[in-house]
Amino acid sequence: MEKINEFRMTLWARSVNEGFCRAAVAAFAAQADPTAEEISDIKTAVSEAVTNCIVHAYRKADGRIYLSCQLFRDGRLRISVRDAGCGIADVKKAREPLFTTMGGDRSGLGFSVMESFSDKLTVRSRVGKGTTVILEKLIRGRA
Amino acid sequence: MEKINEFRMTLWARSVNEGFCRAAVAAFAAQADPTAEEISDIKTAVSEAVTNCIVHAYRKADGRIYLSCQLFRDGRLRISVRDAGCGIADVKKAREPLFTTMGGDRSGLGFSVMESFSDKLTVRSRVGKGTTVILEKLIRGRA
Amino acid sequence: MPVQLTAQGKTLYALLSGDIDHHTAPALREQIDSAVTEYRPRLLRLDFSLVGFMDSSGVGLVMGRYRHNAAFGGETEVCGLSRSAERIMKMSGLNKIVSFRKTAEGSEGHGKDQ
Amino acid sequence: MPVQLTAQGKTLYALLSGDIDHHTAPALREQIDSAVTEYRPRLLRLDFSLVGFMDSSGVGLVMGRYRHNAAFGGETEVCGLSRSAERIMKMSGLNKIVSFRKTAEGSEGHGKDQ
Ligand SMILES: Nc1ncnc2c1ncn2[C@@H]1O[C@H](COP(=O)(O)OP(=O)(O)O)[C@@H](O)[C@H]1O
Ligand SMILES: Nc1ncnc2c1ncn2[C@@H]1O[C@H](COP(=O)(O)OP(=O)(O)O)[C@@H](O)[C@H]1O
Repeated sequence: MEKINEFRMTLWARSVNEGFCRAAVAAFAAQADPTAEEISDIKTAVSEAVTNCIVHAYRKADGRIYLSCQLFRDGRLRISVRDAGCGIADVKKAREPLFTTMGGDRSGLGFSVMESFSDKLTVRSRVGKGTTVILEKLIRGRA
Repeated sequence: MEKINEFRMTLWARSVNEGFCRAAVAAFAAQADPTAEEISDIKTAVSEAVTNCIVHAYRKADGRIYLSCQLFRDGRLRISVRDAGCGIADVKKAREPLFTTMGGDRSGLGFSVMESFSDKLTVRSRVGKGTTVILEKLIRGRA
Repeated sequence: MPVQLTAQGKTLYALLSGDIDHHTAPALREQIDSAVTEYRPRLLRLDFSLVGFMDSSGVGLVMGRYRHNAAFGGETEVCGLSRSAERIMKMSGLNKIVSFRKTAEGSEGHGKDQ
Repeated sequence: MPVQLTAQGKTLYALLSGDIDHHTAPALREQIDSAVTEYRPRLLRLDFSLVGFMDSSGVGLVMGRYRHNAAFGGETEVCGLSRSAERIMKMSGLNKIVSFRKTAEGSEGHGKDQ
């Protein structure tokens, strides 16, 4: 399927950028004329993926988030959120609902929310190398 | 002055991305709590710079826009809009109000607007290599 | 709908909305020009009250509509500009050939028919 | 102001607004907890009606407030969730320990004092 638009972004892994990433992806998705619900779903999934880079991948250290978006002719939006952080040893376990290595205010629902608010979630990770989360969402739109 | 946040973005030089770039920069600037007028000024200047990449740098050909933003502790926002397009032979002449090589619907006011809506405008260009426009704006904010 | 066109007597009223930039201007241009060609108004009033954003593409849009309408003998008037849009329009000198009003029902009295 | 706190009798009412995420949650948490510590309400009502966005950080926020308030013997209630926020809350099973209402003045009748 033909790609009709794309952007790639590198940004600092700081919590203030959680809202920025959501807004950037939402502004990019706008060209496909999404419904309010589709935009809200996309923002939710992106927020979880980006937050994980900040909270888990780099902990308190400085790091970069690599965010890219591709829009295809059929309305499919592909969002990639990558970090070069600590990586995940057991991705299957990490994806289980309520599983968290963090306790405190983390609910362990990040991956479950990404899965539930997108059409497809792919997670690739290598310990010590980093993690790539790919979210796909079909924008049916208002038309 | 200490840099407190930054992003770098590569995107396609297509007119649909004019609005996207404005929205992305506005969302980034939001962390400095700008006034509505400051945000509107920033969007206006960015829109002119990005449009020039699409209209002049690459004409109808495909190309990439390189957009980056840095925010400094004192509220200064530095926006760089770069293309790898045709370049500008005479930057001084190009910056004159109402000068345009395009006629039609272009007014020749792009650089004048960038200058008037930002605090500082820097233009570097090399024929056949491309153009970099740097916009600086101090966000005094609502505080 | 980025422009709503209403003909009233000899006046054609164009209520623009949304963002005006190089991406959105062509569709606005075409819609306004085809209405002008059809109605040949004595006055074309471009109302920017609902425009959320405008860059220098707005200058080309107004200038082009002024010319197209003038070719049929009509006058063009602009109203409802934001402070920022007015600043851009004034940089172009457009205000010397097109009259600017505060609002559609403005009391500034530049127009002939109010 | 992302949270507006009002004490009324034995009820502490927290009207949240804006975006709730990992970045904004800590300030909300602190403000609500310090009000709870001060007023020791019998009921803490978290109203999400004005929240524009919420991700799974909202679960931790509610869960933590439920625990903190329970430590003083108070109950916690949530209202005004968007469809999406409610979906997230339910994924956590929070609805089994905290009562969810449609609106602040809702007629679902889960609460004791209405
Ligand atoms: N980008 C990442 N880098 C390293 N570890 C991660 C990353 N994303 C998720 N994890 C691991 O997967 C676990 C589950 O993640 P998630 O479902 O988002 O829940 P939560 O963020 O609430 O812990 C995390 O606790 C963490 O151990
Ligand atoms: N990124 C660019 N690449 C190549 N040429 C450019 C670029 N930006 C501006 N120019 C040149 O400078 C001229 C003046 O630009 P500007 O003031 O923005 O007015 P306009 O875009 O209305 O022509 C343009 O007509 C063009 O010749």
